[in-house]
Amino acid sequence: MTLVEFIVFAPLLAVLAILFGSPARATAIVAAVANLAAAGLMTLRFPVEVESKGQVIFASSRNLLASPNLNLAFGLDGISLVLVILTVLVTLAAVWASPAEGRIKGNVKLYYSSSLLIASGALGAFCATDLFFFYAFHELALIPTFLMIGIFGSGENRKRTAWTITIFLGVGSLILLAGLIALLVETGGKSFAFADLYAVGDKIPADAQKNIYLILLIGFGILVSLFPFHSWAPPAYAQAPTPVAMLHAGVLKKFGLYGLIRVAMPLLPEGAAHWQTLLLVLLLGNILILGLVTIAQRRLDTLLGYSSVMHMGYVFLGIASGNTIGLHGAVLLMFAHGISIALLFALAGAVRERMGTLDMDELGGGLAKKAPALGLLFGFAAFASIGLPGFANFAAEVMVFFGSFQPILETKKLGALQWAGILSLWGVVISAVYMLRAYRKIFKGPLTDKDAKAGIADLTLTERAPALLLIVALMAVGFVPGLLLKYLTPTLEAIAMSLKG
Amino acid sequence: MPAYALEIIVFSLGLVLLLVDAFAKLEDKRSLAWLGMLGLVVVFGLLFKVEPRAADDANVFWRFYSDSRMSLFFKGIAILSTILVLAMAIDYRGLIEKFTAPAEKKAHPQAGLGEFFALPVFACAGLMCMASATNLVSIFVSLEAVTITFYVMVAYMRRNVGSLEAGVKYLILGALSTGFLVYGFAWLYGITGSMDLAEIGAALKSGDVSPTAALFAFSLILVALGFKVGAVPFQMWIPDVYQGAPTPITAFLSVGSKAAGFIVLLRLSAVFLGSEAVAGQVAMAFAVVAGLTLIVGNLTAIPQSNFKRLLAYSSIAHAGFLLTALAAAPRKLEAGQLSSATVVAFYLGAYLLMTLLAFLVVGLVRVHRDSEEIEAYRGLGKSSPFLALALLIAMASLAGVPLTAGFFGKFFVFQLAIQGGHWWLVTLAAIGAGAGFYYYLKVVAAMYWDDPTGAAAKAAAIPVSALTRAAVVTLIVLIVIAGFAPRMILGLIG
Amino acid sequence: MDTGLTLNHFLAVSGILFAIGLAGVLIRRNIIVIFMCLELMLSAANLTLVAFSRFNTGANGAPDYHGQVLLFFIITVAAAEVAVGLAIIVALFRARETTDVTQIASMKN
Amino acid sequence: MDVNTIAWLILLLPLASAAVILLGTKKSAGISALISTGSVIATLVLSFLLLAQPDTAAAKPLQWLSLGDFEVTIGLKLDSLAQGMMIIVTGIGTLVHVFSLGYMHDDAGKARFFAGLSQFMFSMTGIVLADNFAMMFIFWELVGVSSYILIGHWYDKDSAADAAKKAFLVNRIGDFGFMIGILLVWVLTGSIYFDEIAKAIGGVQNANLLNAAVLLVFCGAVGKSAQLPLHVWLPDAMEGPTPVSALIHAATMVAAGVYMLARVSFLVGAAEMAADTIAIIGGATALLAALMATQQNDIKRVLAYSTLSQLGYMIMAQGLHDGSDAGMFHLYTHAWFKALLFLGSGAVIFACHHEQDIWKMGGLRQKMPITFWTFLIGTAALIAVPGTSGFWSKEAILEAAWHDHNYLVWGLGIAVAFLTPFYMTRLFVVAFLGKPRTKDADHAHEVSPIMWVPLAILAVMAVISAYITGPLEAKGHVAFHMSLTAILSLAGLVVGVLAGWKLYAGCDRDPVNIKLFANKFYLDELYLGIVRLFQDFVGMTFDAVDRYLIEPITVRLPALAAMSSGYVLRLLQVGNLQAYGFLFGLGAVVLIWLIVF
Repeated sequence: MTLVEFIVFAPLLAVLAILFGSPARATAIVAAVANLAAAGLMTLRFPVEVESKGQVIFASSRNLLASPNLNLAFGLDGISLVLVILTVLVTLAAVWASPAEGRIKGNVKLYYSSSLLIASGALGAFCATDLFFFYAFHELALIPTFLMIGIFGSGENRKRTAWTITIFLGVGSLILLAGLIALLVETGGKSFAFADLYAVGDKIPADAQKNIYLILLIGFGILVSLFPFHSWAPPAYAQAPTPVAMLHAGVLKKFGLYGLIRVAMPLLPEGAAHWQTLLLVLLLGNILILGLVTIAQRRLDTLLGYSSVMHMGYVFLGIASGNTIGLHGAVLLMFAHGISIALLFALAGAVRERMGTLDMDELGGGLAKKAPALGLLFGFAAFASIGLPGFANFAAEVMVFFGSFQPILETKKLGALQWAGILSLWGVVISAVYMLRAYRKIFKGPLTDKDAKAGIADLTLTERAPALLLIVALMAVGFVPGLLLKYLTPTLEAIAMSLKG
Repeated sequence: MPAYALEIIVFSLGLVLLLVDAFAKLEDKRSLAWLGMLGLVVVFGLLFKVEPRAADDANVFWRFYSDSRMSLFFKGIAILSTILVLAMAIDYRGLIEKFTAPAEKKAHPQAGLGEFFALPVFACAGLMCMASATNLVSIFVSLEAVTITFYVMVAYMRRNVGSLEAGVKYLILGALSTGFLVYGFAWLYGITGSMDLAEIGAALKSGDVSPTAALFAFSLILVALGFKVGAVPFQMWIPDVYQGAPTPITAFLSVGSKAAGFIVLLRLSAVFLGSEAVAGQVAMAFAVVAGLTLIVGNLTAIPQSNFKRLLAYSSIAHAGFLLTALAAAPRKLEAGQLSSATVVAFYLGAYLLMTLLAFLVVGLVRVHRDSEEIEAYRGLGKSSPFLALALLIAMASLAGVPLTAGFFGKFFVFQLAIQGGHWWLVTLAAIGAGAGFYYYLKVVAAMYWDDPTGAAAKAAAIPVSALTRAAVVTLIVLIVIAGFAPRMILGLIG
Repeated sequence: MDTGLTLNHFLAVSGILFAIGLAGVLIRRNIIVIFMCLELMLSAANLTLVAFSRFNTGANGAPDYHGQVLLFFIITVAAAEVAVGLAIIVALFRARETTDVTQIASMKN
Repeated sequence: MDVNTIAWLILLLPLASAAVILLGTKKSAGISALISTGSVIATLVLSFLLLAQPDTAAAKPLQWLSLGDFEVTIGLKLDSLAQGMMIIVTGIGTLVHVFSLGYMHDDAGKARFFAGLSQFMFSMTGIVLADNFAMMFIFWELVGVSSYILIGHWYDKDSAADAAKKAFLVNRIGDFGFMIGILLVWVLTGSIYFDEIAKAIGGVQNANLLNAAVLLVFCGAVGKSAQLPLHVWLPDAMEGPTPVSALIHAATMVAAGVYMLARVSFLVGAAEMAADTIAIIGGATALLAALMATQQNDIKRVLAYSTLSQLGYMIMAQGLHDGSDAGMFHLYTHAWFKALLFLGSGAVIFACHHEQDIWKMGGLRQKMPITFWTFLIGTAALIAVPGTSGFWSKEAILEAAWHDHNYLVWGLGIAVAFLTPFYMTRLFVVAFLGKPRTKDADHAHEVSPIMWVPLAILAVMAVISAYITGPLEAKGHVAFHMSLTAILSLAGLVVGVLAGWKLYAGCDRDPVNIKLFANKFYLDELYLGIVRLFQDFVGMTFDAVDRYLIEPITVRLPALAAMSSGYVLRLLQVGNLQAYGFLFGLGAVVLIWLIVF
């Protein structure tokens, strides 16, 4: 068993253990810590110089079917490694930030198992080097999410929300599946292995590339909440229990972006070029239209939900630029956004637990007086998410923007990509507006309803730990982006090369 | 041992059960079911010991009998589903007794129970024959043997109006389809001059046969077999019959009967698809029927509130996916490609696992909660977590969630359809599968989201016998393993 | 013996017979009559089989007996079907006291 | 110590101090304050050491981002411009820290306050020493956050919390342009490093794009240095503790825009149209802010508008041909005397129990003699009394405008020269002279030495700084030529002071009432309207579109379609055997017809 296999299956084993009576919270934390350790070990042993396109490290493969060639195959390239680190960090934080067993009203086993299943699904999808399992693992999260929102979600509409996210993502996955199969058929349909796909991928005719890329863009787009396929996301994140919101918004949503970078773009470069303008228009929808929608939100949870959707626009911008800088920015932003949104949801969960609501008008304000640590950590999270230097988000966004201008270094003529970059930059202002407004409304200002808030306690140490873990990760990468970038460069350069044609 | 020995053994087993029931004066007739299961388990084991037909074996059987891997696979499906149906029947016996016990006070309460355990074994023998039939006559006879047995089994609860109504509906429409079948067979025989499928295929291929007549025969046969597998517009019987029949029989119908219907459809369609002159029309017909079936099956399932009826529509929906595979049958198979037949067989294998798992739970809930409405499943996640988990996995697999057996089936079907360029069928299938997420998860939502209401609120956990527990665990494990490694099933097909 | 009858005559008659049977099934309300019409459809098939059997002569001029074999099976199966079918219909009549198929619709939608 | 150590220590000491306070000594305010003050004193010493370095000095860079050709480093440029600016920053920083030890002595958030100051020192140092645009942008943003934290130090006051938010957001708008500008410069010259851009700038062909790029870079300065139309945040920023106003919102941070333009003066010089625009915006800001200052009653706000006005001068200079040095010179002198004025006002406010309305003061001359005299010196420097530092630097700017033949800008500058003495005289007369008008003013007494010693030092600097320009020697020096400009500005001084004296001596309330000026030309209201439009109206509209159009189309409509077709289709299942038979037959006939024909 390789480390990668361990990391994918450890949460599943933990689920089995929980099912057979092992204490849920302890088991989940042990599994998450073990995964973190394994991920750390892999990072240390990951060679920075990876030579060829599609090369993966720690590869393992178990043949399941000879014809067509189907393998339970895992391995890491640079992108996977970064996303695995993201996943294990967020998983640990999510499990940790889950309420203690006594405070969960309902099936404790289900609560913790669901988080672990979502984590395992994400890890499997990021590590798989076989198209089939790449797709299949992602779906592992579908039913746990459905159950968790339906049972433990907050708000009266939680059932409708659970249905919406499940059906929407289910249909999105089906569209994606159709696209992936079409891709498979175009490559001969004999093998699911990424390596085999890359080997024949260049020969797909241009027309087929365009059609398939469009299907994949829509399919992946739905999973990433690309405008206008985003309606499932904000209410789902708002109403999901904290660990699910953290894992879903932080980690799982990155799958679609990962898929675009890892599968769609290298195999369908002409398709990517052909639909670039469409993607630019849609991502501006994410950033500008949904950014303004975010401003109009009156509840912290939907605000965070929309903000998470909005920020996807920047990742898409990096992807649309298709050059090394932009792609690095995109992947780093996936990491940074994942951590920061998970952090925000964790802290929002803490606020909800204390105040019983996340409606900003009802919350009143001045919470920082009663819970200074919560206020401070939320401030960190808010500033991280609006891209303050020192946090990984800033480095990533800067690269995305430089990436969008890089193609005209020679011509010096502004094109669609650059205009999109300029307009997207306005989103930086928008996100500052809504984040600071929320921070101001909830934490700053005079303390209202003093009596009602008399019993509000600050974060306990258990609650602080996951937040600190995430903040440290964000700042470490923010100060030294090279920590992660060095792993990405070989992989992304190869992809950027294939896009150039 | 040649393959046909198995049918003989199973048939004899059925006779033995009848005789024991008649003469042994059993106090508890469950032992009949145990005996039947034991016998079938042995036969299932023998399935792996079958010796292929020797080249010089001129036994008359081989003139209408095939022992291909595919046939053996479908025999396996028949035997397995019969075993599980018998297991279910044991749990279900209370209801059978209630609706069949003789009116006289002194009569044994199980007086009407014996045949309920014997008849499935006969049906199994018929299904096994169908799996191997390669001749119009043997197809017809084995098909009817199965169908008539099912008439009896569906209407078995003779004091229950629902069961009787189901029986009558099945009887009339089944007989109607038989009429179409034999008329079609007559024409097929007439234009090709043979009863043997291989010879018929050769005749059609040769081009001496009028394509119009051939298509006429095909359409009659399609009507009849469409009825058997539940293809739209011949699906009307399915919801009512599934709902009315005793639950183990519903399970049997939806797995065994459907599987047998498909192997016959596969065999016959191969004959027509082999002929250039008619293949286009035949594929078109399949595509139309598949599209209709996908839409009607999946969409009509959405508003259902009775779980058995929902499973009936789901059965129609799955027929839609299977027909899609037939419609998208590649003309020329390339290396590394799965044929339609393989895909259908795999799909049915996976379908067996998940459907029987679902029906196992349905039967138990019917017995202990006295209801088949989805309402009755509220709170099952709390009161009977084991059964709820089993049903959750069954539903996930039926919905086609990856890493379950059901997903691979759908995956292969999509692959065939996309390979064939049938994009509108793909679209309909995607819509159908999307709707599937809704109606399957509806049950899951009831089990886990909702608190039980009414009588169910006070009900204790549903007791699960060791046999049922073993069956449930086995099915769960198989569903998950097949979800990772389809070779488990594909390897059997060959 | 040449009666001037060709295969087409037989096929036409059997086709009409089949259509009559089908129409009966669709139109009549009495379940017993419907059942009889179903038997009529089987007879139509039988007639077709015999006709083909008679006109598909082999090399030696003898009829092709395969068709007649199927015919006998059909007759046998039909008998079994009637036996079972009538039993069910009787049971239903006891329970519902009607033979009108339009009255049998407790399960729907 | 070698240059590397010195430079990196200057940058990192304040960061370390902030981190230590945040992570460790947060609980003990006294120690935190000492750590912070210690670090700034150390950096002041180090900055003096830095003066010994040659103009070409640079510290070994640290790599931050590296992707093939694209590299962003944290590199320290230690030329004389940076050296001089460091003296200003750390010098005033030290004095403000010391002053704060007294001013914030009893504040509950003292530790937080000093951590914020240290963080600001770190960020500001980063801007000063940056050798490339990306690094400058990083610290640019960090400075914004420091300012946010410090303005909102008393965050439980609504006005402070709002002012902090406003400052950050308005700056973000400027940064939006700044970032695009950086990107365009990068595209045009292929580099983000100042040295390389300077080399490549001659080869840039596309004049339009270059103008656009420079103007967009200038947007950053508009935000940070509070120029029109983004000036609105600075007066509100006075909600912060007064030492913060002195350090950040008068002497250093707001000057960052000017410093940045000076840093890239070669860029501005290459873009004619952009340069003209910069000069005009600077001049307009100077004039409008001065007009607004004439009608303010809050002592800090008067000073804030005067800061705006002086910043307008400096920006104006940056847009002038050969004016950059004059602008930097003014920045240098202004930093001292404006810090002095702010700290002086802080002492006044402290003494009057946090009373800021000048009409509620009066008669402080007797109560607080040291503050009075130092404030007088500061005022003299600001209104450019000949001999004080402010006189020399302002003359330099006005001369530069004259020599550039940019008469519009020159005219604006001269007009401001008339207004500045007027409103400063008004402030001084009302606050310090006459009789105490309230109890608070009556009970005021001189502040403790820890607060007045910095005032004294600054007062000295306010006079002599123009004569000891040190590393900035090249930027400006004391030289007087009789010219039209000089005559007019001296006339302005006399007229302004006399008018102020005449109007305000002995008044108890404002005899002049110009609503337009008092209400800042209603610009805040206008902006509030625009923000409302976007935040509330457009946001709500899109929200409604999202909620009632996109969501239904993508979610509810398909769901409804599937559900309703399900309900329709189930109606086909009538349950009647005859109907089934009929459908069966119909289906069979249609299918046969379809297949056969």
